[in-house]
Amino acid sequence: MSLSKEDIAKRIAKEIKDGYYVNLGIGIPTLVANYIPENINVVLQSENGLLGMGPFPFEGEEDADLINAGKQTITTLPGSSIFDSAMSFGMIRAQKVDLTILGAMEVSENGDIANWKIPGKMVKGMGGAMDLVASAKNIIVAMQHVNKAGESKLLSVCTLPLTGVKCIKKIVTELAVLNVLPEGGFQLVERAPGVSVEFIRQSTSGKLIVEGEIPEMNLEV
Amino acid sequence: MSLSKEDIAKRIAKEIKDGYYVNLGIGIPTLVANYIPENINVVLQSENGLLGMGPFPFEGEEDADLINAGKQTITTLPGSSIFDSAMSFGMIRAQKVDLTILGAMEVSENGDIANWKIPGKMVKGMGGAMDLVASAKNIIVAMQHVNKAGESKLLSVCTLPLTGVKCIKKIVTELAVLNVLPEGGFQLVERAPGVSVEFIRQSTSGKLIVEGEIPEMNLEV
Amino acid sequence: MINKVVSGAEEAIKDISDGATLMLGGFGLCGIPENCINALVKKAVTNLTCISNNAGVDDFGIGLMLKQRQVKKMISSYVGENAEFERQLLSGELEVDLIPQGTLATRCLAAGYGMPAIFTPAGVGTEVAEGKEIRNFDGKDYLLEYAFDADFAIVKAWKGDSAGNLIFRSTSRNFNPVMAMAGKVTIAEVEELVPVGELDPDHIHTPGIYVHRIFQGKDYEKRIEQRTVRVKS
Amino acid sequence: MINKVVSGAEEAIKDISDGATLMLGGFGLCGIPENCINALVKKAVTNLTCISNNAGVDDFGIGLMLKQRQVKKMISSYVGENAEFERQLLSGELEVDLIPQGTLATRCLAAGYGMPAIFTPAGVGTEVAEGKEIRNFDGKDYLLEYAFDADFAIVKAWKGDSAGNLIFRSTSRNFNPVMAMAGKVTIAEVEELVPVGELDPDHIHTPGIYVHRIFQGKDYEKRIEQRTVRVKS
Repeated sequence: MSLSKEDIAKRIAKEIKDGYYVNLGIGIPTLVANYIPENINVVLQSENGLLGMGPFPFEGEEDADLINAGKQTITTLPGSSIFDSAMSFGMIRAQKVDLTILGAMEVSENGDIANWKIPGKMVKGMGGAMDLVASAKNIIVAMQHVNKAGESKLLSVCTLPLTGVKCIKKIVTELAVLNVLPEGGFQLVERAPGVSVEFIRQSTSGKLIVEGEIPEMNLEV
Repeated sequence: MSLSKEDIAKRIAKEIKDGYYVNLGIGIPTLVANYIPENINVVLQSENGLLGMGPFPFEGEEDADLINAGKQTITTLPGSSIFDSAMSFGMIRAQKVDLTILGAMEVSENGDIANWKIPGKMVKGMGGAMDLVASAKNIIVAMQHVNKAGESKLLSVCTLPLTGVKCIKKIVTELAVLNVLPEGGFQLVERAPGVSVEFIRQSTSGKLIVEGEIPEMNLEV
Repeated sequence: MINKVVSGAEEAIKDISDGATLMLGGFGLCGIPENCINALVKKAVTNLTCISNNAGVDDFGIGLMLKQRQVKKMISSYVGENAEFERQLLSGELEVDLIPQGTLATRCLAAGYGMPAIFTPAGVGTEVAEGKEIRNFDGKDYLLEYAFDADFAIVKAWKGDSAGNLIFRSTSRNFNPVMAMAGKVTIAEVEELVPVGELDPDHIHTPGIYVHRIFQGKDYEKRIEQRTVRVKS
Repeated sequence: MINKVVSGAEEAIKDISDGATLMLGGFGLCGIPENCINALVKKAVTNLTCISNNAGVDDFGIGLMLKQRQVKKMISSYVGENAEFERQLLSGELEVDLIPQGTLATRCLAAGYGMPAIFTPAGVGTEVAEGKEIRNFDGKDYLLEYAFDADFAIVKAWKGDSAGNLIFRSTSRNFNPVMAMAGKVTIAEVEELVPVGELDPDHIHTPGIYVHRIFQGKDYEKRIEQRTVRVKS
């Protein structure tokens, strides 16, 4: 049984360690915030200039001056800080952010990522994604294993214009958790409950590496 | 009669225009602040991170956290702002400071300046001088025309290690006001009261350009 | 102190003419210079190059200038929420230069700090790198990106004083301070203009030396783009 | 929030060992990390490379470390007020790299902002430029200067919270925020350590992400180097 978006977020949340500064992209990554264990201290960075992002405001308490990088109204937590866009990307470029979680249209077996442009379609822009993937020391991609046409999004080589090269370390999809190996290849680490290795193999266009028994994911928090 | 240090400062103060941001070096330049006309608005920048430097504090009101680039206790004026050293030199480099006034050991007729190092003597360092002369759009040097050995400090070519090249526009000494021409040469603009052109010529080792009648300085504020 | 106060948006933008390059602060609709944008719309100046992280929405922000076809070129990182923008882009009426958000911010910083160019890894190996100089430092590739050269920077602050000192509120800070440093002429509109001496020098985000004109804005709408809330439990 | 609090200077510097490269904040004796310097003197760690705008005076600040011959190399812009420093320099016991003050600050900024190198005109045509790459942009020459690579940055702030957020007071800010961003490990001592939530997020100069250890300092002397006053008239 493939994972829901919430389950993907839940599984990714397990990768977050105590003391991490984390940047969450738009979409599934945003959901990850809901599943960070309460017993660890994690600070969320929003690249429009905020450390210590809190939950959405209560109705009626929205502040137009306080938004996240997805332009959503949010809140700050005690200990948060505000800064300008140059410092925000300065700290990203200097690798002060421990983990970046973002979505993707395609990932290749050498860790390239494409997530900003589809030729022939309206291009909205890369926002901060190119800065994040070029600098982050640890990037996890949250995405669907196959697109709506049933084609694998884990490829030998990306077909779409790239966002960054050789930067993705880990991928969590509705079917599996995979490491992108430094020497190339998607190493299957965990299966979604009830999903077979064979099914993952069929859904993966790039080089899939399967060694030994592949456990099912544990989604317990 | 050659000018006192105070008179040199008084003459330089006349170069400061309404709306100027000004950086004053150590020594005679510091004295310039005392003679800025009261009817113009001028903001003093101190490169350790202050705009809107005020006078020395009253006795007993010194604040160890509030000093200028000469490490002297000072005060702020209403409207002043504090910033870090990177921004301070950022605004200097971006030519937001309208006028820099500093001392010199030597100036050459093409506008080179030497003011930080005497080979064989203890070298204290250039501080912010190299940044200031490399970036300022308008630099006035305040200095003695001849050194203690009686040698001219206005030379064809500097003999001391340089602080900056082709950057000095104007020099005010105890004897004269001189422009450094873009094509090279010290153009005599004004004489100190009672000082002859001939005496200035004898005291100037570099190319002196004298055209027409040279008026005496007016030191009235 | 030097007095930078002008009467309002119209006076502040009076010498912005056709073909000018403008920086406009804000992230989405947060912290945008509403008064100046409205004045630019009224002035109907055209052929503008606008450097701004986003392009507003159809009926607010830079979108108002787009609707009037005042913009020749946008330099932005993300231009998503604007149907008229899309129409002009697809029809070739509008030129768009999409650049990484951090590159956008750092090219402003470079201008404000007098650095002619900076190095960033953002875009290496992508089409953003095409035609650009690549340089390797310590085994990592970086692109050489140039400082922006904008005729005017137009920013919105929360508080400001007559000397041009600015304080921003919360995440409406975003690109405003770096653009304020980067314009040849910088225009600041503020929600509250105070006399000199009222702002704590330690709290000032943009020193007045970077600001050429300041005025108290009015009728701020401060529209919210994505109103997200949670329910009190 | 992540808790960065350590018990005091000794714990904060416990892993600084012989041969380390340190950044030390302050301008003259203003805003120097007094507690950490005293702890480094007590720990008697040697062979240090110190990046600091100045080198203290004979009996205060970095001068205390010089007196004990703990410093192998100073990277500074001005080292004027220190007789022992002069003796060690002239005798060849101490290596000194004098660099322009703005270059010093900007090489810190580069490290904190992940930029491997920056361009500055400071020093072009002087001995500072010897052996350095010169590049012309728009008719003006600039030197390529590299980001600093320091093992530790040690800074002094006025207030800080347990998450490592820092606020500086008046001109004691100086190099402290840029160095705080630039250390692989950043240690901050503060005059007042407060719980998270007490500092206004808009007033924070150094976000806690840049700070690894923070502690409340004690017995600050805050010595004045040049006491200049005027007489009440």
